Amino acid sequence: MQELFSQIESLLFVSNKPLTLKQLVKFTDSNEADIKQALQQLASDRLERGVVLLDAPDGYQLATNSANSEIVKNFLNADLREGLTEATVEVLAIIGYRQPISKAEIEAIRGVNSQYSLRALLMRGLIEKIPNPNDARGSLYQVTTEFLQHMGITSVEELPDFAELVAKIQLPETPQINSEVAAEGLDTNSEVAVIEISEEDLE
Amino acid sequence: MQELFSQIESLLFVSNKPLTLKQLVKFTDSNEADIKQALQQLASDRLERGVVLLDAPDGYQLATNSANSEIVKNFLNADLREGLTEATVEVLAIIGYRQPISKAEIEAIRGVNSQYSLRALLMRGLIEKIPNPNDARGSLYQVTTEFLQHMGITSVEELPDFAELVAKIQLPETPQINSEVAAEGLDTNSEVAVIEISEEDLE
Amino acid sequence: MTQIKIQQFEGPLDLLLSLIEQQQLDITQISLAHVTEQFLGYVKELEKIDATQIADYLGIAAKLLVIKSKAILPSLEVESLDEEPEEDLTEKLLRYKQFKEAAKYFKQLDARGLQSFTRTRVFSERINFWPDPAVTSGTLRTSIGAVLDSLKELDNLPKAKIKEAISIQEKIQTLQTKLSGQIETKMSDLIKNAKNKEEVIITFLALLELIKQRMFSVNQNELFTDITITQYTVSETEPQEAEPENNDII
Repeated sequence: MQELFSQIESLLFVSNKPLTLKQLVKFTDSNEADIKQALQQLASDRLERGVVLLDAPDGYQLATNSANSEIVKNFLNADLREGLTEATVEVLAIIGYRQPISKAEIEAIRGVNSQYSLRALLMRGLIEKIPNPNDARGSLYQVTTEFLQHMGITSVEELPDFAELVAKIQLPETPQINSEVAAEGLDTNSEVAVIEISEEDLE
Repeated sequence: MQELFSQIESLLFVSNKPLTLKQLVKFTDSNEADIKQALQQLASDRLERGVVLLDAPDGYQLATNSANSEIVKNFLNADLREGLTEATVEVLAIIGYRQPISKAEIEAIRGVNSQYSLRALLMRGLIEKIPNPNDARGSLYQVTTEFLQHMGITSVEELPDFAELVAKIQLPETPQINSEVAAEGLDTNSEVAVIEISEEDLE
Repeated sequence: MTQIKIQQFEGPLDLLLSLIEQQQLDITQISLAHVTEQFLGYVKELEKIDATQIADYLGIAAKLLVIKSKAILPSLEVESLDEEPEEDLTEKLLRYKQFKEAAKYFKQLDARGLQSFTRTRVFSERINFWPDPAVTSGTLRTSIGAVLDSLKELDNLPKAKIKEAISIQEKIQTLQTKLSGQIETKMSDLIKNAKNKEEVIITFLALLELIKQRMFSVNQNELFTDITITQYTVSETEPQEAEPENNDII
């Protein structure tokens, strides 16, 4: 087990991109269950360390601890990734909590065409498109390790529970519009009087 | 101390070259004695791990544990010899038909982040990076002479339908926000009746 | 009147939410009916500056008008023609609000500026050459063709949206012409050939517009009976006093 742990760490270290479970199975010649266990250990071991394990749908990847963001940035003489716009952060939140999710579902939640936000997020590598298993022509969107790097977290599991986060926004019973309200809206002096509605209609 | 330890590990991780004590002092803003102690701890911590700390004459460096060299070699070989993915072929095609081209332009055309594909193509010697004459910090990409030879041509202009296709590759624009597009199809005299209904109508 | 700045909203639901919250209302059908006019006013402004967005807003505008109309004509059964029951607008709004809350949290994460970095492997051995034997110039030709196709699609998107908005307007005008040619029209006749719910709503909207313009009046004798649309005559229930001028008439 210690050996597998070491092998996985070596592979993650030399890989230029996230590694999937399938790839790890192939190159370590071990079974999925053992690899998952080793990855779990690796992730918890590293939490306070300089190098952490990122765990996103596109795979596993080693990265610097986001607590050291400033120092690493200065060393690399790099800029931090640009901040997100309102529209993209909205789309990202929906994907983060509902992934994998289709464009249609995202648009149903937002009530607005989201093509350009999705494109912007894809271009920045914060999300990726995967085939929809239930629809040969459709796609689903999910977040990437690049997203975790940007947000400075190691997994979406680190995000607060959605239900708790939005606890103050409850879906209440929808009150029916009653006749009182309808009547209130009908002022005989207003133009709408041309619509002849009998008394019964309002009761 | 734990913090310094983490910082040093982060810096060693992202550095492609050995780091000297002097560099570590500079970027962590700590004293030599503390850094040495942290490095010692790091070295002993990592002894059995997949990534070890090397203490070479020219500095400190993280590297894969030599015990895993066989697995690492297999992985790197496969990375180089496997067939190119559809995405990577797409990036290669865009570079071939529109070189020299920047990463941002490639991504604007594809609508998808292309860092992994570019890395794979560079690694395999199919494309190369050249300085961008218009941007001191940026680079442009072009296919290598070896790759042209491999395809049996001497220049990209010999690619199929080159002239016709090159003319068609336009960088997509973001949608127009002003009224220019709107005016094209919308006669201002035929306003949407929906929005002509005023408050009084319904109350 | 609260002035609303154009284009500061992430779509019609965002606009509705802020209209409701501005007035410190809860998200209910009644609140929606209450802010309908302001919503429509915004859409009117939006249409002038960005017609590509208008289709999304028109869809919600139609829903709002149905809610508002039901307050006046409780017997109105627009939704009965739905193929599938549609999610209630209040519920939709609340769900959107939940995700806005989640987005706020994401924004905070983003604003911390705490990011991770990965490493890029570099090679000590300079340029080696590992082509993929399957990739030929023909492969590149096919691949660039696919890229060009998707670029074309992207290019056509805003135009398609404008077309959609225009078609809604055209339907409204067609209907206007049709109604003007007849003395009396039954509501049921107007909607019996409707292909989808959208068309029914548009029919109803157009009707409201015509009533407003004093071109027609609407009569419903009993609850749940058909609505009859007739050319407007002054002698009906209209009070004789002068009404405030309505300058909106086209």
